[in-house]
Amino acid sequence: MSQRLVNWFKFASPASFYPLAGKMWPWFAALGTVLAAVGLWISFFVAPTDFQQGEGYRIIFIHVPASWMSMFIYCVMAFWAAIGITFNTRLSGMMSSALAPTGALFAFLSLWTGALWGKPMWGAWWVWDARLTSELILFFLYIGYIALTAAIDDPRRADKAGAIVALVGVVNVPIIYFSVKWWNTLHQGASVSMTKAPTMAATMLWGMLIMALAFWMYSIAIALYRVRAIILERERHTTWVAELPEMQR
Amino acid sequence: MNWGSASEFFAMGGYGLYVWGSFGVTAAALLIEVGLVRHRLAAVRRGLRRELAADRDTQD
Amino acid sequence: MLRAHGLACDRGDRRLFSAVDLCVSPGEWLQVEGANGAGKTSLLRMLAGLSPAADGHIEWDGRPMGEARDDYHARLLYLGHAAAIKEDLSALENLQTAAAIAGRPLDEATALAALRRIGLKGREDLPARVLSQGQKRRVALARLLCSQARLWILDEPFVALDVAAVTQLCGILDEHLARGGMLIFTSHQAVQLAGSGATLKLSASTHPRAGAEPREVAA
Amino acid sequence: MNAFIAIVRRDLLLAARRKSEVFTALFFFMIVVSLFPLGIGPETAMLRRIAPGVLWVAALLAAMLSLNRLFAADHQDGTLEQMSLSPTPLAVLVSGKVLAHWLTSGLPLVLLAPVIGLQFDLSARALGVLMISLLLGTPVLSLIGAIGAALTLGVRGGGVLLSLLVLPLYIPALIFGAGAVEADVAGLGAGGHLSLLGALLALGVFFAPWAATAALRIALE
Repeated sequence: MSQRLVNWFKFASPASFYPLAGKMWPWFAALGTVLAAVGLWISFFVAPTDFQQGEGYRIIFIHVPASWMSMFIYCVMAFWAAIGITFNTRLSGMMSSALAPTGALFAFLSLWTGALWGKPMWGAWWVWDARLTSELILFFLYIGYIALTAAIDDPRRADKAGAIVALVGVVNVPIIYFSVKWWNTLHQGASVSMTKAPTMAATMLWGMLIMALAFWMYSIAIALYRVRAIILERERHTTWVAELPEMQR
Repeated sequence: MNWGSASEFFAMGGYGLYVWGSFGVTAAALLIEVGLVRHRLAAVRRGLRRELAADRDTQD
Repeated sequence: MLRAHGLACDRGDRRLFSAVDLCVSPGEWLQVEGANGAGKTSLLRMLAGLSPAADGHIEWDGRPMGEARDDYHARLLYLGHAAAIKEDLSALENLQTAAAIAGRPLDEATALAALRRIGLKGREDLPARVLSQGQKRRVALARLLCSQARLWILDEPFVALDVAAVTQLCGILDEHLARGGMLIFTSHQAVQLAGSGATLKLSASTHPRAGAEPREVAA
Repeated sequence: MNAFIAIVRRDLLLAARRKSEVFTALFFFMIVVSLFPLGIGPETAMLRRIAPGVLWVAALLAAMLSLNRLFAADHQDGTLEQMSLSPTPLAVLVSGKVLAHWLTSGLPLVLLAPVIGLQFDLSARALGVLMISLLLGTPVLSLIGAIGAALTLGVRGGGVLLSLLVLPLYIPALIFGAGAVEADVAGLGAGGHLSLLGALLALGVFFAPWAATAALRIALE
């Protein structure tokens, strides 16, 4: 047991994670590209035209996966935050801050594609639907995390403060979602039901799942790539950085 | 196959602006993100190499 | 008894000091010296348990600080650079709330007596904002008179005090030591104190991993 | 417990010595609320409809105003250090500070709201529900705000950052608080909303001091 713990903590040290991340990210990037190609092929050439929404519905092949990823990444950030607070590992804070911009990007894309889908379908760029509203708030939470960690100069302090924000946020996301949903049902008149066609074709589901997997692989790859930059920025003055092969030229 | 011709494909049954606006912005955003991170990593490495080279010079 | 071994302190990328050993037993004092930026305040905050040490460990009465923390804080009085004086409260109110926060409420008579002894007679009810710098310092030092803490950690207690006040403070410190109290303080000036004591000199180091020489400070 | 009471008493005393700060927040609340009829128009039916939301949003902003100073002064003059060295757990002392903050910023709003509500032609019954919703909801604002205030302590641009962090978290309180009054006006009964607000309050009392304490420890290191 203790042996296994020691191994985990070995990988949790930036010095050994830096080369590991360097070896791993190209694989995830390649996998992501292949999945994206398959996903796009399904979304445009396999999935049939929707009899109600015409071709416009094809936006959901990125809209839904982007929303899923934005929520999932926040949970992963909270997971790293909890690890960081419990075990006081340096790497977990770096992982959280490497994930945050990507999560914010997916939240933004979800809002953007949601608006572009909503305009032809409901005739409005924006409706105060529970999902859209909570996605917007999730985007604000990401921005808050990024702004706070950027405003604190000492990286260790920034990590700890960010960890608290991430954990407080993850407790609040479901509360916010249900409160907005409730608020929405109370104001029935103003809202448009966003429920999709009752029977979702299997090809549509597959397309969304594969696109979600592609986004997932992309997120892992970009987070590993970014964490390498973060590790170098923070460990600038250590001997292991000075001894890296790419620093010898 | 859903599409008879390339122009039909780009028109997206009249929803071209919305569909390509979504897929295009997503693709652009992801590419920009990759570019920014590449730039960040390269900048850190460049700065570090300079620092280390300066250290070596002073030691010699 | 407070004992520390191999303490180190980092600030940013720099290691301020390392391998600092110290030991203070009842009736003993320890003066921490060093140039500006050598880490005197950092060491004191570390010993008070306000900030974690980058390396090394601290023991209180033979128990590691992690498990002795509650008992330690119940017996510790720490006065930092900022004296925790509220400008809008009177000297008396300041003294009483500080004691209540520290878990040892003071009745008004004891508090008034302490303020009188420290030389604030007639100024007990003035808001701290109208007091001079030295008088504000005295309000903080009045806490020493009411304290039953075994260990006092004082950061620059002599700053902003006139000669008479310095003598008086030395007397208070001597009394504390004579009662079997312990004292750790920083000061730029040489101070004559009763009881046995030692001086710990912190030397600032610019190299990341080099630090102060390990030194034994014990009676 | 003694230390808890001492903290509450001291903060109330300090607020009493600086009355202007308390009154600034109150007048801010009144002015913001009075601006809405001027911006939207004086039709009574419309005002009655927007009143709960307007009052709640104004209460939220007024609560934000005083959050900046919740821990800043204590941090600056070293009191926070003394608090963290107290044998009483820091979370208990933080709860005391939050209670004092609510007593000086939230409670006055609760008492003032019915008077302001008259500007919007709310019925006596709706005013009662409004007061209860503020009574349950404003402590939640102080509790969540304490986390934000602790996190932004000593941080560059702390004030704006604080709003960015805290306002999204205020949304559930806003929805249930304003919703309670609306539901009552619509004849649906405010019970559900109010019990959800109570649940938020219970959750906040339980978790917020703990989170704020963890954040304060970061600032103290």
